[in-house]
Amino acid sequence: MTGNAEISVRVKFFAAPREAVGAGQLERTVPAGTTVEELIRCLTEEYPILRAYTRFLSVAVNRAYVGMQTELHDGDEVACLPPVGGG
Amino acid sequence: MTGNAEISVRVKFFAAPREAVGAGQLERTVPAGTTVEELIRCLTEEYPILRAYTRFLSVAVNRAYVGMQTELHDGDEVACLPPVGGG
Amino acid sequence: MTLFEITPEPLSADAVIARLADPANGAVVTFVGVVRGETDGRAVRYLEYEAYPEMAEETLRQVGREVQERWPTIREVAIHHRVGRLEVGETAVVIALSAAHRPEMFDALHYAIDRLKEIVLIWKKEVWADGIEWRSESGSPMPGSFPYLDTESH
Amino acid sequence: MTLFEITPEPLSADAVIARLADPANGAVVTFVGVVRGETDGRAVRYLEYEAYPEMAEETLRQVGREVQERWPTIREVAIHHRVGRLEVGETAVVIALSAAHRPEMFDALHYAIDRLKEIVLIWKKEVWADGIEWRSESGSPMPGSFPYLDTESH
Repeated sequence: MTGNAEISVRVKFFAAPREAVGAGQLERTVPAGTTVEELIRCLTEEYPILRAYTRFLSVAVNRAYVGMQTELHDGDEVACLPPVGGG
Repeated sequence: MTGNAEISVRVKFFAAPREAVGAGQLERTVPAGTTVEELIRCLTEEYPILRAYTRFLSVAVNRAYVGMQTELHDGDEVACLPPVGGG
Repeated sequence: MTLFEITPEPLSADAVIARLADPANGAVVTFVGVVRGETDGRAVRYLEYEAYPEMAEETLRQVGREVQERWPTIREVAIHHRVGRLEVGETAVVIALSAAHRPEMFDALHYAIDRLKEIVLIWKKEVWADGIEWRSESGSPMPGSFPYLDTESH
Repeated sequence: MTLFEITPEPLSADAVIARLADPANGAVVTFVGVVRGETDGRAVRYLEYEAYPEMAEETLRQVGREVQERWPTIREVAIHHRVGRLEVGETAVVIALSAAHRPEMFDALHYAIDRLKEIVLIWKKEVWADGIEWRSESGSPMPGSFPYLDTESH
């Protein structure tokens, strides 16, 4: 992480984790260079109930699936995606 | 065939043979004991154009498929059925 | 609520599906046969379908019975076939099957349309720009029926 | 003419089929998913479907692309999925495939609904008489996605 620069990201929740968090979308300011994994860990400290869901979540950044070590950038849309159930 | 007793049958045509005969339904009086095969032969003499179709026809009497040697009875509905083409 | 019907009226997939209405049935598959604009490379102007309605509706029911004998998980079958003059793009047939779960429905639907084309007492006249023809699915004798009459060989 | 759509409005098989309108397409198969009155023996009161619409419509398109890559004779694919509260008997999803001829359509339709349930970003909450549950088709991790996060193991 690069220190003092900060970025703003939008975090989206759906289905059970959305209800657990109590919001479909959060705005968070984090240090530049924060990874998906670090963001999720911060959110889990803020919302301990999320811990029940994190092992089931995939993450998409700007509507594309990404790995846990992906670095976030200013303005990113980070979607926390539980297993799907359409049809 | 038993001779003087006569029966009346209704003959139905569909699709190409209906157009060839020019009618969807005919009433014919034939000797009691006439078979399907004999009826069709009579009709073919009356409508020579039917000859082009007879080898493709199945016959149903009173809405059930029957064999060529089936004897007809008064009031029977005899349907001349070309190969089907639904769907 | 007629599950099996020969009708001169336009067909609707929604209407046929509605005949199946049963909340236990979670999945419905349908086959919709539409009049194509060409056959064997020739432009079709329109089609005329003709039926032997009393026997045709009974053979539609037979298709339904056969499907349910082969795939007992199929809950309901409905088949509507239109007759009369049909323009290109209009629907000639709708088959709908319902089941609580999906696995076998697709095979059952495939069977239903194949069998309909084989045994249901409906005939189709194709009217092209340059001619007409009564068409059968196979061009070959009707499966399952007795040997065809041949007055010339007697 | 939107072939792939996530919508809160009631669905119609006829409307989805109409999106495919092309006289060259003689056959259409559809899958219609209806809200069932029970799941695992428990009475369902209603369902709530929730989507990530922008990504869900893209994954619907992906399902369509996959179908056409695997079965090149499939001419068109349309998929509409409803979201929001759905009562028992209402339609949640309609998939329609068209082709000039029939042979491969049934496998393609089967593939499309299975794949939709695997990858499309839609979630379903079942509301029973005695409880609720967010359900996924498999209960297992989403195929094709990266290993799930597990903050407890780090």
